Amino acid sequence: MTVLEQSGAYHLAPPPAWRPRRDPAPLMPDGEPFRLLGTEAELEGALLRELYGQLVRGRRFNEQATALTKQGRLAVYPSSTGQEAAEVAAALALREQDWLFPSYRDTLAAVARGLDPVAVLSLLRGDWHSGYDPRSTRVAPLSTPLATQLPHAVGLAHAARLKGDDVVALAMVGDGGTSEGDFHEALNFAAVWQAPVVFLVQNNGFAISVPLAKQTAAPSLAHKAVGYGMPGRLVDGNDAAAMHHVLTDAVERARAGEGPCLVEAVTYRLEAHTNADDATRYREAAEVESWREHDPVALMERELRSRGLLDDDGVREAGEAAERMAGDLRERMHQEPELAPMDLFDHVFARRTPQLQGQAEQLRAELAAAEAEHTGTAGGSGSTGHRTDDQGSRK
Amino acid sequence: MTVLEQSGAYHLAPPPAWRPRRDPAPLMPDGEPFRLLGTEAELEGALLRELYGQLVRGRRFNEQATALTKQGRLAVYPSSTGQEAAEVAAALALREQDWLFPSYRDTLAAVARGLDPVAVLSLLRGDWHSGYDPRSTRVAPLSTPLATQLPHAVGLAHAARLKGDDVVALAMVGDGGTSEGDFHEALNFAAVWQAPVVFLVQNNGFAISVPLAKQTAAPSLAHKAVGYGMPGRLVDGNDAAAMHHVLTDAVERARAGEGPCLVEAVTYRLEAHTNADDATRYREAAEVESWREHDPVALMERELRSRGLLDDDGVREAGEAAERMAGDLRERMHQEPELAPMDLFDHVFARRTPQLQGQAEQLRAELAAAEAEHTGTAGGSGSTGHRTDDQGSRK
Amino acid sequence: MSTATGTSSPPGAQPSREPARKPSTMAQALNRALRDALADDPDVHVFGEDVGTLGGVFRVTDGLAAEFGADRCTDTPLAEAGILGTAVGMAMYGMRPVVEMQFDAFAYPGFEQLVSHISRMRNRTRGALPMPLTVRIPYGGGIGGVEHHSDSSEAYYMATPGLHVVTPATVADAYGLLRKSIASDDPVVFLEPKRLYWGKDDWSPERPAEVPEIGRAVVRRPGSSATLITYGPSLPVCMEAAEAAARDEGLELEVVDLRSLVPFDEDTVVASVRRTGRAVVVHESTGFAGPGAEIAARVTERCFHHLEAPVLRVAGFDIPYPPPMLERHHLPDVDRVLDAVARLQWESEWRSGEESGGLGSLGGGVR
Amino acid sequence: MSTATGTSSPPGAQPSREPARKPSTMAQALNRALRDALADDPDVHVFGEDVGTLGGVFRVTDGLAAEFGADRCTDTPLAEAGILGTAVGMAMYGMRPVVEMQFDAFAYPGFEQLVSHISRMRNRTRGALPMPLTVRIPYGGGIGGVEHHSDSSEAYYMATPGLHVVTPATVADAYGLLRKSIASDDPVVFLEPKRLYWGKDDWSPERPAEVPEIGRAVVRRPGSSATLITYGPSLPVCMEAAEAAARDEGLELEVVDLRSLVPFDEDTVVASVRRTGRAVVVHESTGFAGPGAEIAARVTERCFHHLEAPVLRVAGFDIPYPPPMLERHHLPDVDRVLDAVARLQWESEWRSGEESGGLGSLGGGVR
Ligand SMILES: Cc1ncc(C[n+]2csc(CCOP(=O)(O)OP(=O)(O)O)c2C)c(N)n1
Ligand SMILES: Cc1ncc(C[n+]2csc(CCOP(=O)(O)OP(=O)(O)O)c2C)c(N)n1
Ligand SMILES: [Mg+2]
Ligand SMILES: [Mg+2]
Repeated sequence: MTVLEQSGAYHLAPPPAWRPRRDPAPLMPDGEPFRLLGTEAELEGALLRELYGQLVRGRRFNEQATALTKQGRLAVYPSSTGQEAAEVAAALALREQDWLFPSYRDTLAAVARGLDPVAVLSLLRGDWHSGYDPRSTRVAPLSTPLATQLPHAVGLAHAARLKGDDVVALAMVGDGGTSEGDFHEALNFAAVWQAPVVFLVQNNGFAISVPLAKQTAAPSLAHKAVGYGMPGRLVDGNDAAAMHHVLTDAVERARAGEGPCLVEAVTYRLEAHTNADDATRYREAAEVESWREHDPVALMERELRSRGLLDDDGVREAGEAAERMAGDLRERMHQEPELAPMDLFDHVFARRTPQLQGQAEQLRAELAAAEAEHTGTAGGSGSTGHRTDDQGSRK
Repeated sequence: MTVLEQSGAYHLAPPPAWRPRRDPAPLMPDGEPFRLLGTEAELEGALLRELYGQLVRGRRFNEQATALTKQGRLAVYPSSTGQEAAEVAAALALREQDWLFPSYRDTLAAVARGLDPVAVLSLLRGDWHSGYDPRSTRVAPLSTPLATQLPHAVGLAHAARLKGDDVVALAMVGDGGTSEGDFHEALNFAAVWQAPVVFLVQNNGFAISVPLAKQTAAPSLAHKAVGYGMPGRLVDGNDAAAMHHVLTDAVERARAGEGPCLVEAVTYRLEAHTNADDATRYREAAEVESWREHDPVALMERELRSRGLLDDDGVREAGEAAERMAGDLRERMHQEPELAPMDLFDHVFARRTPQLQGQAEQLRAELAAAEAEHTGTAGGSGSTGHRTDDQGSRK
Repeated sequence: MSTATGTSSPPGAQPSREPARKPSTMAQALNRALRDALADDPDVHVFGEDVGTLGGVFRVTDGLAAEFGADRCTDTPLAEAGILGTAVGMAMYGMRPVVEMQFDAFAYPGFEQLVSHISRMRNRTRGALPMPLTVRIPYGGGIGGVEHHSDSSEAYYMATPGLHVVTPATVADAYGLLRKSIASDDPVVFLEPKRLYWGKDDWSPERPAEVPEIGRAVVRRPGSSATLITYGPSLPVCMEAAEAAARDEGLELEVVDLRSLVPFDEDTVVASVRRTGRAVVVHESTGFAGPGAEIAARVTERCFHHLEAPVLRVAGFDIPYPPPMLERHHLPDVDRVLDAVARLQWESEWRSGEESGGLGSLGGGVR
Repeated sequence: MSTATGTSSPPGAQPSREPARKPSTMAQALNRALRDALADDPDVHVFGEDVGTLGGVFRVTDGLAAEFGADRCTDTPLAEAGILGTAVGMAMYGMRPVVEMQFDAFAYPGFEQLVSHISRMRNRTRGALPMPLTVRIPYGGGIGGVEHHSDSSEAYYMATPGLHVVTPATVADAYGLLRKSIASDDPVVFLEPKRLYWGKDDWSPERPAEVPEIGRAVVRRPGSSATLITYGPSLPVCMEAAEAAARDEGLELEVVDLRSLVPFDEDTVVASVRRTGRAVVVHESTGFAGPGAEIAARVTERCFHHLEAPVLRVAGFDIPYPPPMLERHHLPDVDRVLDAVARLQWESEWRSGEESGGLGSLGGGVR
């Protein structure tokens, strides 16, 4: 029996003998987002404290990264301020052998997973497209083309399953990304293959300027799951405990061979789309303010305090730890990255083609000539001809 | 207030004030395909008789077209034998001003709508890509790339609505086609825009050789509707009365401004995918046989007879009418189509570019030279040089 | 003065002696073109991601939704194939959709709709369903964009019969060509050079300059020594190179701005190259199988007997577009253009039967 | 005898003097290549639409699911972006996916995955995530296919840095090149000429011929008068034209089969053209911005001083692929190739300073 052999998919049979099909009821999301904070639920104190520490760090990380854009140290930063609970929970729900597939907004999830923040910021700093090794970190490159990373997660999880490896993939996408064809195809492949994948949609209310009401008419994004034959779960995305619970559940369910799952985290993007965006053009300050009252960091602090698990000292300590992380990041980001222009030719193919070899030699000669001019020595060998002073300096 | 202003789409509001969203319950398909034939339902005799006549014609049309492939008169024919009820109902559910968007398998729907069969068969005969005027017939060209016609239907219906015109678009697609990204994007646009479109999925059990169980794990294809916020309807696709009822309902609902709808017709492709396919490679004869007992033409005949609306004479008359249609088609298809090679250059753009003009002149010269050689006259002016006898005859 | 016949001033050129005009950016001129098209023709509809309330990420649609309403300038769901596919349907119903792809690489999800339908619908229906739609695509690099934000994708569209491919290089052309594109009954892929969006030029929105029909190149700078053939983002580079060559080498380079890649204005280009006998094609897109390949091949075929040297190409390297900090190494600049000009075999006339090829020594360096 | 160094017999060539081999079709050789790759490497996985139970609409995957199971040869849902996207993920996990796009035009829905990920993942990750995957695409016309079933889409893939583009023209190469493509650590777009699928050749599945690494062209027929540069479906046309030219005109045409468009074997092509001094590029794809543009431009640049006439192109017209009953008017055939050869200015040596271009009179007819 192959791993592809399905249970659950409905087989067509001739009417009038219409066979019972997969029951849609268990696939349906609840009517309200699932919550734990502020409820009577029993919660593990250690987990709550760990989540709190991560949330504080995460918030500080977002602030620091945004500050780095103002200092010209990052080309751009799409902040996840307000979404830290979902980011952190995504990282923590995975085991070491599992894979994370973040979108361009999910720097924080990668950092919370333990990756070097400087490496994770490569894309946004602009020194290279991706700065860490996906194989050793089990974090795919931050994906810029929306929803395109979702089928990658399905393929990887499927491949691991075929090899008999215990690996779950968690793939992140925004509310806007759910409108892309790739979202649809990925979820369908995952369900047909029963691949161990968890799809996490962060519904933060906007795709740049476009509000959810212009993106979908669905009862919720989680309801899309039904059409693929997988369960849909609706969660308060600002409740880190609820996020952690639902995601861990979905991941372990996938690990157990019960197939994929779609989780919608209802949250809100407190900052603009990126530092380059002006959010006042498309939304009211009052709306933003109303969400600040539901801030994921504040919610967790309140919960911990009310449960007697946190006091002012604890808050200060968490803040200081975050500050150290931020200071370290700031310092390292203020060092100029080492740039290797010849890298441009070295990874296009396993081996440079003759054409790329020629182009690499051309650039090397140009760089040598510019260097020679710069240092005042006579034009280096391999000069490629005419070069005026100010033009030379532009290379 | 613009036509784009939505009712029903859910607006994001900050938790804890989770606003009531669109209720998913009315969007859910029934557990069993809707049926009318063989039930106690009151049915209009005239409608049943009209449907019967069309079914008999449709079956005969499919047989004739398949025969034409064997005689080399059609390049290929994807038969809708077994699916005549859905094809015919799709055509009859529309009013004159409405548009039909057929797929490559839906020749019959276009013919049932009243188009000249010879014109509809152009694509499959191979004399041109499409043989009728979509504007005057309000039938879009038969679409070959799967699901790509669905967003066209949405755009057209939306445009008509913006212009204040009373137009509904009905778009047809197969079960396989629902896996394409374009299916997803089209349904989502339609729901967000509340465009007057009806999507009809003919679930005929297979996408070429791939059975439904490898295509989806959903409870039914109709369940996909929920994730877009439109109603999903499941119908016995071989019950022409049920198909006509559900489609007419969906079309009139769309016309009334209540938005799009997804209808899944559960049916079966009795023939191979096309005349070039060998269906014995991927399905059992027994399965095909079991569906023959649920043949849409036979079902309707049985119903009419049991209601006393049809006797042997009626059956014979319907058969003879179909035979006349088939004979006429056969005769006309045995005439060589008029080919106009210069058409190749005339419709690429509104005006030929200079480059196309040059290429058209080249072909004209070649054709003249070939003609001259053929008729034995000396090489025509504009001969383009070397031309051996047998090569010349190949043009 | 900017006129219809192609003397509109390129960025950095001399100010005209006409009554003073307000400096305007290319983005503003494009915005004006959309506004005027919406005002003139009720069938024009603008839609795409963030084009409504926000006015587009480059603000090219700024104010249009406010002025014409959300039905004429519409924010769509985030799905490029859906945008192009619904545009097909709207065009089928007689509308004149103008859609925006947010960035070059984000047009790829709609590639099938573009290639399999938009480019072929007229042909498929023997003219019954023309596709009078315009697909605006910001393209090219030089703006420090992260991956997928700086592609030069024009080769894909050029290789697709049935599409017109238009790209402005000046503020005046931006207005004029976009108006002509929207008015065209054929589908136009309208490529907007991102790094020229904010380039200013004297230009009057009150008396916007007309341009000739789509498909006409223009000589931006006359010259007799060699021809630089270029378009869009590389025009300023070529103009600067021509200035430098005149100043430093006494060479008079003629600069041809193609303005439209399809239709390709063979007459203007061929006339120039036949006159100068030497040519360099300059563009940002990768060289291999890029736009310059067609241009060089075609020009060579038509001008073979007039050429003193092979037509050379200065293009982006054959690599994925680099990250922001390395893009300056990739983009063709004045130096590379002048290097290529220097390789146009000025020293020696060609001799029939010569044994070793003059370029053989450059090996793979030929791009 | 078919050997690794490129003398494998093209369709219609003399039978070898080796011990008799069973005639085999290209489809059979491709099937054998897949089978041997699956047998040799457990990381090879074949998937796509109808490739399993049915064995593919062209039967290229016939029997593989039965032999290797549905996990190694898998029918997928009907979604090309999904197929390519999941292949990316499988390659990320160290597998070697071989996917089939059912027809040329049906690869377009996956264009974004191909261009934005498959071609760039290695580069993006500085080599950490190579993409050892093969995308098999049946391409080209001549089989009476209805619209969307006969595209020649190679120009799109050539213009995408990071992809290899390979296409066999003989039975032996079909096997050898597919094996090399699957074994390659880089993504290969493997273009299978549909109309050669059923072409038979002497070829032994027991001792299948090896080919050199991807990126090596081969001279299929030596000649000294002029070079025909071609690949895939146009090779038989060129071989036939060369026979006719020898028979009727006493011209000895050299025929170069490129076998891979990327990497492009400049050395082999340039050596041939420098020897013959004249060249025609022949392919089915549309001419404008087609593969021949790059080939002509590059060859001209490298061989300028050896050329007696401009490099000409014989290609499909710049139109959407015609319907079955008209395709014969579109496809380059022996006559068109010989017409182009006749235009290679045999009568006159090139004269420096000549006033009017030899091709000027052809006007727009230049393709
Ligand atoms: C295929 C594609 N189209 C367009 C874009 C441009 N773009 C970048 S982010 C964005 C909005 C994404 O919204 P959402 O998915 O909700 O994620 P969020 O930014 O809210 O995290 C858009 C349109 C893109 N990156 N990829
Ligand atoms: C985009 C695209 N991919 C692949 C194909 C090739 N193809 C033609 S029909 C078909 C199966 C379609 O199945 P389904 O949608 O169920 O329709 P049916 O043939 O059963 O009517 C396939 C794969 C195509 N036409 N378009
Ligand atoms: Mg969002
Ligand atoms: Mg089907």
